[in-house]
Amino acid sequence: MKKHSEPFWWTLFGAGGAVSALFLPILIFLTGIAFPLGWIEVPSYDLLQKWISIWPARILVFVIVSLSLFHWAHRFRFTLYEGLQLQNYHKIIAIFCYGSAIAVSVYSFYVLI
Amino acid sequence: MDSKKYKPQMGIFWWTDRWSSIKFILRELTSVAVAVYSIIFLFYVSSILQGKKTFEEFSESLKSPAFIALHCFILLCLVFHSITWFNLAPQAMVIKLGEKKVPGIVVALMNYAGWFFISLAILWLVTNLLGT
Amino acid sequence: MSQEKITLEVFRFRPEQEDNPVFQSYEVPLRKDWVVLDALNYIKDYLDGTLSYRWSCRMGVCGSCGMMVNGTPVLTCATFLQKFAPGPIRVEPLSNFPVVRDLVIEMTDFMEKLKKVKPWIIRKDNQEGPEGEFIQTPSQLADYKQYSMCINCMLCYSACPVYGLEPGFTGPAAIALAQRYNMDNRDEGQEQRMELLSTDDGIWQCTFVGECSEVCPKNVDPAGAIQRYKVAGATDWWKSFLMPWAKP
Amino acid sequence: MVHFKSECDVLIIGAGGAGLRAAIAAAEANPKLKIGVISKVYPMRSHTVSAEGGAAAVIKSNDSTDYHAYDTISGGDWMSDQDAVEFFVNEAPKEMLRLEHWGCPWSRQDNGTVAVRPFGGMKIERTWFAADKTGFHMLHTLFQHTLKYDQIQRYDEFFVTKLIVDNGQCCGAVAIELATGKIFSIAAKAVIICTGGCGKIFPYTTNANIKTGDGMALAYRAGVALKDMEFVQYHPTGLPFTGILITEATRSEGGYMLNKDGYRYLQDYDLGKPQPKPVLRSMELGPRDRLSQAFVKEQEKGRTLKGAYGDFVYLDIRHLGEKTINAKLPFVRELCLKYENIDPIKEMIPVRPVVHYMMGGIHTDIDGATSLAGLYAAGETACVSINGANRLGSNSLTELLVFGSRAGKSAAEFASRINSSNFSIDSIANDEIKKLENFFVRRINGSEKIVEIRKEMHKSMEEGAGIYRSEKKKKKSQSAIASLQQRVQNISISDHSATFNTELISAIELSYMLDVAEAVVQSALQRKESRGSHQRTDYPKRDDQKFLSHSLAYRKDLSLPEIKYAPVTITKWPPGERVYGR
Repeated sequence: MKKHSEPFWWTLFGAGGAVSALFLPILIFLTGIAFPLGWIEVPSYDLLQKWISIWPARILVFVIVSLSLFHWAHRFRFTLYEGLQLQNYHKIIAIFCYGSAIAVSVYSFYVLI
Repeated sequence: MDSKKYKPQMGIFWWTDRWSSIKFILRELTSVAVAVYSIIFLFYVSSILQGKKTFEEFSESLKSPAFIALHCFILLCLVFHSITWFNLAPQAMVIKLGEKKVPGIVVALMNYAGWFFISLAILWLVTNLLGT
Repeated sequence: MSQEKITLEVFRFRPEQEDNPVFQSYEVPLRKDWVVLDALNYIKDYLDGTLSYRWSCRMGVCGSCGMMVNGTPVLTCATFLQKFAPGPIRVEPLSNFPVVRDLVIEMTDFMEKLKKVKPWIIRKDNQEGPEGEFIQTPSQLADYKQYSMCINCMLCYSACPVYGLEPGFTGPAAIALAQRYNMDNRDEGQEQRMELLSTDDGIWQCTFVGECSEVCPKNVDPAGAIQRYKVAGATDWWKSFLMPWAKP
Repeated sequence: MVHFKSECDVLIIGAGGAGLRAAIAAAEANPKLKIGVISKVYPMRSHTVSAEGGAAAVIKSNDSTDYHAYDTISGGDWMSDQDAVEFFVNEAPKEMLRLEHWGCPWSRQDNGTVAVRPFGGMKIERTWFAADKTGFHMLHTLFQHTLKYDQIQRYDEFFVTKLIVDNGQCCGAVAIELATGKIFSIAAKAVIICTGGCGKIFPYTTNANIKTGDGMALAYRAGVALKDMEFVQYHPTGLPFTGILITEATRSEGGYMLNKDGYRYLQDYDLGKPQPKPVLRSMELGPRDRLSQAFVKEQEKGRTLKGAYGDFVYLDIRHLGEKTINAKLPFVRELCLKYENIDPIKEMIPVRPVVHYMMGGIHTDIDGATSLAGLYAAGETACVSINGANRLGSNSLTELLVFGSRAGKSAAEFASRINSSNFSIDSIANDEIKKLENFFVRRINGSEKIVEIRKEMHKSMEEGAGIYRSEKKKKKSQSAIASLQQRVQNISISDHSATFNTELISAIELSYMLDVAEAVVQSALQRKESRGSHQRTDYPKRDDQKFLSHSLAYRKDLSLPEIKYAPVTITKWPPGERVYGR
């Protein structure tokens, strides 16, 4: 079968879509709204530190962050093609989208692991 | 010799013509919210890793009204993302139990249930394990 | 007795007369049991014999009378006038296709795409099949039945912005048809079709706008067919990536 | 006007079920032949698509081809040629299996074998079905299968105006390409006409707009006889305004026909006694002609209902329940909801007899060959004849496979025998082009409107060639049609463009319809007996002494068609009484 990169990006997009749909709303509700407004008490720093020091937690964070980014990269790429009719620049757009996702993922890998 | 044909062109803002296309573009643009928040979340976690001081400073800055407003907006986008994502799931996922096809609504409900339990688990973790 | 009337604003394009389309208004009787197609036939018979459009069965199965009515692709034989009262009703040719004349669109591109996906039973041994019938249980029939209901009316192409922007895109009906054969237990051509459809013009261009399934008069759900195709395509890809030695 | 040229070995006119089946058969008979398929609509728009109920073929062990033959012959009131019927019933299962192998989604039994349902006039259930969209699935399966053959070349949306006949042989056709208005001559070694019937000569019909008898008229004009044209099948259950067909499967699943008093009136017409469950060859499962005739009798007794589009009775399927209706009759429900705004689960369906099928057609032999060398015909447009005086429900879909295939094979063999075409096609084509050109020019002065002539034709066909006929009414229709033939010469066409000129096509179709209508009326006038679908109030009995024979209508240029007769072939089943419900 002819090798084609599209299935690879689409898998990451799909996985990212699912992960972000499942995890991100509650996370943003906590870190972005409930904690800052004091609706829910922020766990102590020590506890958070303890949590994040365990490997599975860090891997989970990495997975959520990087897959979400790939979800964005793929979707945004097609939004630019269609919404703004930039199909002619498809190479540059693809490099920009997936490139950014890869770059931030590498950075998060460095930070977390 | 062939007679000429009229070739309609789609305008650059074609998606403003119909409510369904606007909804489509909005759905696609939620991916920006996903990316923005995943980066914020990455900073949040990395601030924990960088020490108590950094974390507290970062937490403090999140209290600014601008940040809260931004987060509210992103939350709205993310909820829209989750709902549209789960609603489309049954079309892509056809599950068969033996001879029978699982109805689409069941597949969608399974997704919603997953969303609900993950959210509840995280909430429970944060509130009940507080201080232990 | 004075009769209720409704106005139709009909898209006219006569290549021998004009460079750009115009709209022409016609007033027709508004009858309870009349569909948009009945109104067009009334115009053709009594008001203007030069109006051109396609139609045939008037029972929603031949697929020839698809048009844009007030901006939405519909079968005009299945769309009551009453729904749009007091009007006016705007009738245009299906969007995303070149227009030959008036409400008649050019559909050779669509016909080529149908052929491209090899919509026939492919057997690996090239033999036609068993002596008697193939065994196919009602459940196996149900696996593909929905995708076999397509009447080729092309409303889905007209609702698909991807097709509008990238005319090379194989498009909803043709991909659903490929899926119809893929999911038929008598067929063994999945591999051949996957190869055809994993190219640049195939399944990966679809961004799941979902409008194709919304407008489909026969509930074929081409959008779903394409997503399922993508899942299968991605699975094949990872299989051949992770286990290149294993024949799919 | 410029003359465009194209050529192929076998040219098939019409791309419905019969045409596509013929194309495949021809391609398989000789893969070297170039097969042309010409149609005024894209193949999947053909009217085969509208057939609902199913296709008959013996497959179950309790059935036999003799039973199928007997049902067909008695259904046809002994007018069928029995050698053709025997060939037909033997080929039917093979053809149906072939279609199964090509992917047709036949409805199945739990064990995965093909399911069958009963149909009107059948001794044993043998109708294969794909829910209630059998024709749709068959047509799409055939069409998709033809895409496999590169030697099949289609001329989509080409309208044939004339058969080219030279030296006593059919050697092509002249056609207009709709999209451009270009006129083509297409040379061929053999031509097969598969253009379907001509229900559109009547006002209320299940037939699509395209069914204007084009092929019948083309052959008729080329000197070939139209056979048994007086036999016109009314389907007892059409929707009143649109004529949309409500399939016989509603009755085989157990639907009731009720008059205005809610009474199952068929019991009064020698069709058996009402039972709660459907009984084969009885009551609602009687043959179509008898059911349509019973409607007229009820109407005369004032026991039908009055509606905006004439009288009607009810078809009641409410007692079948939502589950059965959704599983076995989904299209019926969809049609009622979308076109009549009623839900058959809760309401009764208003129905009336509507013209459905032409038993008659182009006179062919068992190979599909006509009297003109090189010209073949199959499907509804042809008359082999297996349908006799009344077609058995669900034989027509099978017929187009069996005889489509047979005609395709015969035509391919004929074409393979001919070395090169030594015909003066060009001069004949040029004549036709001049004629068309003339038509284009002269139309400006025309004063007759298409719609008026069409309406008058409808009126006189309904009056003179309806379910019950008489000498007086027929004579009136005959002169009406003759005068319309004159008037159509002076038709006015307002559309002057070459691009997709549907008005021009309608005008030519109208002239085709008048030719066919003339043959129907004349054949009916001369058959002084009642048989099957041909019922005369002035001759109410069947007359085997004088009329156990096929009528053959030959076109005459300036006078009425000439009717000749040919014997009916009887092999095993001597004419008997048609018995239903006892």
